[in-house]
Amino acid sequence: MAEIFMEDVTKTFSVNGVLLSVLDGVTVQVEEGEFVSLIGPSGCGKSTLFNIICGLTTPDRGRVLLGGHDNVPAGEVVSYMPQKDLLLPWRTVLDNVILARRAVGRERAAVQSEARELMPLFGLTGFENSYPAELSGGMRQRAALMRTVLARQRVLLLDEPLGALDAITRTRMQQWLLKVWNNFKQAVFFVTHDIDEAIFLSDRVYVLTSRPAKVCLHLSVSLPRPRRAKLVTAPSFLALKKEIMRALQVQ
Amino acid sequence: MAEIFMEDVTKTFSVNGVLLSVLDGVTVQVEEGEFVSLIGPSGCGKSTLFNIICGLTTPDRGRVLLGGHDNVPAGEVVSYMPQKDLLLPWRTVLDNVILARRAVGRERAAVQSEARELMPLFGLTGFENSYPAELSGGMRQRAALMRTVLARQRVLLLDEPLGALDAITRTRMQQWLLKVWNNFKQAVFFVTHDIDEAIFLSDRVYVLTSRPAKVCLHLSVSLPRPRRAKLVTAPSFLALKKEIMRALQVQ
Amino acid sequence: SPGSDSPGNQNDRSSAPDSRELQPVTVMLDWTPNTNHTGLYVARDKGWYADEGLQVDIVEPTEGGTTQLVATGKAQFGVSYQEDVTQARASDVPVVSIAAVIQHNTSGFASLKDKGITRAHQMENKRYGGWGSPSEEAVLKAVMENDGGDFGKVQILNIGSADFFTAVERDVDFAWIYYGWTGIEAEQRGLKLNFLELSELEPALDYYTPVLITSEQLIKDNPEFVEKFMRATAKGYEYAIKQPDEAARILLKNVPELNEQLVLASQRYLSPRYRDDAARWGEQNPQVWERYAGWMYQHKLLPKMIDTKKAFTNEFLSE
Amino acid sequence: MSRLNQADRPVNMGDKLWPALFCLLAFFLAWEAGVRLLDIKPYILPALSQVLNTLGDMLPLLARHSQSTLLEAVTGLAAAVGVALVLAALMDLHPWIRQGIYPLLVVSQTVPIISIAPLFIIWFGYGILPKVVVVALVCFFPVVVSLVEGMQSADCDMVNLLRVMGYSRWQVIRLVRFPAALPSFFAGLKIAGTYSVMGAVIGEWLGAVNGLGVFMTRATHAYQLDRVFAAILIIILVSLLIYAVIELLAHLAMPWYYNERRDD
Amino acid sequence: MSRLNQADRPVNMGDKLWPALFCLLAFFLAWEAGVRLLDIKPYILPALSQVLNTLGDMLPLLARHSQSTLLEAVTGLAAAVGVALVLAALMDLHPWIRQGIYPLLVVSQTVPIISIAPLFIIWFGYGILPKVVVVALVCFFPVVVSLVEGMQSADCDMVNLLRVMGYSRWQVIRLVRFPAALPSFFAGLKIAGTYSVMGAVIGEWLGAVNGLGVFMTRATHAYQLDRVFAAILIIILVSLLIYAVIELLAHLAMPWYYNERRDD
Ligand SMILES: Nc1ncnc2c1ncn2[C@@H]1O[C@H](COP(=O)(O)OP(=O)(O)OP(=O)(O)O)[C@@H](O)[C@H]1O
Ligand SMILES: Nc1ncnc2c1ncn2[C@@H]1O[C@H](COP(=O)(O)OP(=O)(O)OP(=O)(O)O)[C@@H](O)[C@H]1O
Ligand SMILES: [Mg+2]
Ligand SMILES: [Mg+2]
Repeated sequence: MAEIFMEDVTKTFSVNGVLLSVLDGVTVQVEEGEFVSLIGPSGCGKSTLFNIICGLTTPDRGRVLLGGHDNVPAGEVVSYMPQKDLLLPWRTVLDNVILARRAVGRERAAVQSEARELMPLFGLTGFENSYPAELSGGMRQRAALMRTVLARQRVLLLDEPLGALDAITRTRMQQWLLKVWNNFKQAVFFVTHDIDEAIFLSDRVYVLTSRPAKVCLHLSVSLPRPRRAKLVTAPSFLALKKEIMRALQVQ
Repeated sequence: MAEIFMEDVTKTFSVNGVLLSVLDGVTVQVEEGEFVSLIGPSGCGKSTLFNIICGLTTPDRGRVLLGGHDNVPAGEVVSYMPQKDLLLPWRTVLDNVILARRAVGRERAAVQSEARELMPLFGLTGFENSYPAELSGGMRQRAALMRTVLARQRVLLLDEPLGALDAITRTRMQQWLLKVWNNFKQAVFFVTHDIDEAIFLSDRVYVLTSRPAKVCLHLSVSLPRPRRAKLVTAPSFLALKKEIMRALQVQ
Repeated sequence: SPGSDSPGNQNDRSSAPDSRELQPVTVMLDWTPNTNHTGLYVARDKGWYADEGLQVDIVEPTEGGTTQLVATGKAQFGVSYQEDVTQARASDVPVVSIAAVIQHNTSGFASLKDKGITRAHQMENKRYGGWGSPSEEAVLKAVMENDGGDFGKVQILNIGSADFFTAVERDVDFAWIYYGWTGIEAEQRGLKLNFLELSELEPALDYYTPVLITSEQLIKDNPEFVEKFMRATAKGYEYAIKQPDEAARILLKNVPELNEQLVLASQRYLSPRYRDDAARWGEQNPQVWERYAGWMYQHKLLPKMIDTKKAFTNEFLSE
Repeated sequence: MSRLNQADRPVNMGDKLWPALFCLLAFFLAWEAGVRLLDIKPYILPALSQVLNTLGDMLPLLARHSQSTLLEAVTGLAAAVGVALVLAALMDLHPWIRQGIYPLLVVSQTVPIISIAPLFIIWFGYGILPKVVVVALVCFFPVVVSLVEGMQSADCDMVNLLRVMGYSRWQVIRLVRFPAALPSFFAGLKIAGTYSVMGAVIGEWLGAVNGLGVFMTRATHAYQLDRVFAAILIIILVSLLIYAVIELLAHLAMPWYYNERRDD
Repeated sequence: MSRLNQADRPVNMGDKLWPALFCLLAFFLAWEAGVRLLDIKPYILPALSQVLNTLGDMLPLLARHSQSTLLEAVTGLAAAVGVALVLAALMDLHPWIRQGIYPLLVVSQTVPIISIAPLFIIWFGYGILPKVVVVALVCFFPVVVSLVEGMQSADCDMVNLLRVMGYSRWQVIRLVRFPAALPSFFAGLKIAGTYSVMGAVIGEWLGAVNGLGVFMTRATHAYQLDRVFAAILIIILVSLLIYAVIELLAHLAMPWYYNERRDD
């Protein structure tokens, strides 16, 4: 049974009376423990798709099943990391990362000690009591990811988690992300603009067209894991990259 | 004679009494009509280097020659496009792009008609009288670049001009940038974090270490021009990419 | 006739009185224009100031600023009252009273009939609404003790800018009013008041209020000017004494914001009281000045005793 | 890319007037009904209908007084802007000057104007000047604060860029710092404009011949509260008029600030 | 990543006090010298030295009056905050409510308080209440504006995120909207605090038994301008005291806002 199953999802916004067709019959699914990427041009509707999964937006048409069920509160199945890091500036890093876990009513002290243990993995040791404003961009992203992972839901929805980082930091963070994923075994649904990143991380990649978004390519990435950075120059990698570039018409 | 020649440039900032060594003996040069990229981790000192060329920061040590001369006003040799687009929000696109040219005292009407003719090349036709806030991110970058190009100086200093764009738009803009460069034949000194971008655009690439920045690799890119997007999957391209990745230690 | 020597001048004259020859004068009132000021408005309206070569501006005052402003010459004349002039002179503010607008003190303590304050000692255990004058407490003390009352049992409240009627609406039992204005308004409203006139409670308190003042400097430098002003002003008040209704209408014409009924009734009350028992309007009796200043000094309201002869003068009154 | 300075945008009063008009109507109804039902005496709180009646009757007189007050308010506002420009330019010169002057300006706002009223007359006489000074005193503070903050909000890098292009120091002030300060300046000016009429009325209360302040004092002392309230309505209207004019000027001066972002 | 809300940060009065003290000293010197050289009469403008002398002499009396005034100012400020919280919460419920109330609040600021003073007395008597009301009227506007703007500045996406996590509507208000409004709230409170003492003095001027306003009225009527100015100095000091306390509270309530960004 798929963790996330969306069928024929369609959404049109109306802005000041003007209709804006954003999603046009999108069908995607994410299986247990799988890493799936979604790639598409800016403004095509990727964040809207995530909002639909989370129940923040209702689709005009189509079906959304979470863990095989209709109508479950999204928060019980998915853990969402939006495009911005959205750390609460008035809470310390420690209090931020336990936010999702506290929502389900866990005891504070227990959650805190659990978070403390994971600080090294997320490279935040020593910053437990710092406020977000005191962190670098990369550290903020790691804290936001930690908050998402710590929710311990079956699926992580990551909306361009590395988008704000420079290319070099980003490459390092990709490898680290795979390590974290390996550790927690949650399914990941991952939005990105970056072709290399999508292939490097994923088991499968969906490519969307520009607005209104349709799935124009669905690709399995059968590259072996664990993956190292130099994989991006491997011929098998490049074949996939060419295919995606063609689908996105950037040649 | 090199358009830009910097030798052994060293710079240390003092922030609240704490010394921050940023540049440590950097030597680079840009020849006439050449496209040269500078790649380095975030915060290593790339913008500082550009500021030194522009005369906004004075180096602690080292020599800077513009057009072979010491002590010429930077504005007479280089045209600078900073990391942010810095369009004046209160001026229309047309009035923004002629800003640099007007500084040297050209007549307004003449400069405006010159700019109007170039609008199609920069994809801004129909937006001459729009304000920057009405433009998309990509259009703003193109307008900022147009302002820089229109200054008609012998060297363009471009500080991450495509950094704010998503990966797909960015790939398209790279090709377009090469077209513009081909049109105007000015030398370009280009800062980026993106290895693909640096190789794809340049004749030569300087790779900097993290702070304090030193040149750790100097690479000639002898790939044939004109270059197409699919070049990034060519073996000769990948060889260069691996070399830079090794220098940046992201493997 | 004067000014007929040049044809240009004549032209001007035919269209309007030649204002260029008129000397500007500023009179600063003590309060909003009211029937105390009728004479000033009449004199201006009838052109009697212009006849003396004066162009008079009547300005409404700053809170407590009139005396200082007259002393510094920012206004040539002002409306004040004897207590204020005495205080001012004791603080070396060089102003001089040049006319008593009303011969006897028409102010006193007013309260609603049902409070039952018909004698001064009944003010005990009542709440008094004051306005921040330094002498209030002494006056209350004196009049109560004259009547065998205990001043210590009065609660004093500063009612600031609020008027008598709003004040007595809930928090105040009695207040100090001018009968000629507030008392008349109460009559108009059909409100029954007990009114204890100050002059009857304590003879020393039958002082002049209001008075016209000017500065020592002006009297020294230009007595003719003061004389001209006073000649016209006296004419104005004489007219108001003889023709209360006409005078009231002139006031209303100049200050249309006022309440017509109130002004008419007030004027009828006040007109006979301007001159009252005096030989001429404006007359000031040295005894009144001496008596009141002495009283104030006794009650420690003055830092030093003043020379009352310098505080007022009758020399600018006509005849 | 988000709208420039979006966070700074003042709440736009002209956006949707209906809810405000509705609330206003409700308030008026409550007033009228309250006075009638509770049988409140007219010298304590006159009914709205009575106030409007009086307003109609007194319109010519009120119009005359309003003219003086409006003149004082506008002149005072202009003076405030002038003073604010000079002060802001001074404070922009060096952080030390700003740190020296700014706290004193804040402190000056704590002094109740009424307590130094006689000084004003002595210094400035009875003409329009003391009222203009009071209006300027009430109004210059929001303008100067918004100007200083607006000029500080100018992007340093923008300034640097134009310097590299070869523009002179003064050209850069004209091209960058001044326009960058405009949105904030107009926000401050709107606040100042709202207070300017009240300032003029207080100024008139210090001593005057004409004006709504004089009208109100006289009406108060003649126990005619309906006239006082009629004057208050006029004060509100005149204030709104000034506000609207400033809003219009802002739109004319900063089309770039009000234009909507178009999608490409 | 730049400092959160950097543009909103109020100019910090405590940052560098030396330039301000220097300017203050210069002002005091000019005052003293001006009075002496121009031979200004003490009933027009007393010399600073005389004012300080009087201040020393009258200190016990002034202290007593200040107590009442301070009490009124602080109570009024607290009332203003209470009213502002309620109004801001109301306006946060629905944009229509905001659009309905907000313009009326702006309009209410144009009404000169002194002209409706009699109503105050009738409604609230002469106790501490009318002063508290005047202070609250003067102070609630900046607080409510800053609160509304602060709550609006809360990131919608942050709210959504917490909703998805499973937090309830009220928990989200407590966790996000309220803390997000704090910096703006304190900025408004500082402005309000600066005006609160002046408000109390105006309130006392409407009628009172005790307080700096009463002291000043009495001194004015007795031509003791040195006492008036001594009272003004006290008003300034008390205002600064309130400002400092608010600044302190802000630091305690928002450590995250004042902490400096560390480099990683
Ligand atoms: N609530 C909304 N109301 C109206 N239009 C909306 C709304 N949300 C999104 N849109 C519009 O829908 C389109 C798709 O937005 P969305 O944020 O899903 O794109 P995206 O693929 O996530 O883009 P990016 O890669 O830039 O994040 C955009 O044009 C956006 O303006
Ligand atoms: N004027 C200055 N004073 C003090 N420190 C500075 C100054 N300018 C830059 N720095 C510091 O110098 C370092 C290098 O800054 P610079 O902007 O040159 O980096 P960069 O390579 O351009 O980074 P990025 O890729 O993020 O743009 C940073 O740590 C920065 O904080
Ligand atoms: Mg998105
Ligand atoms: Mg940089």
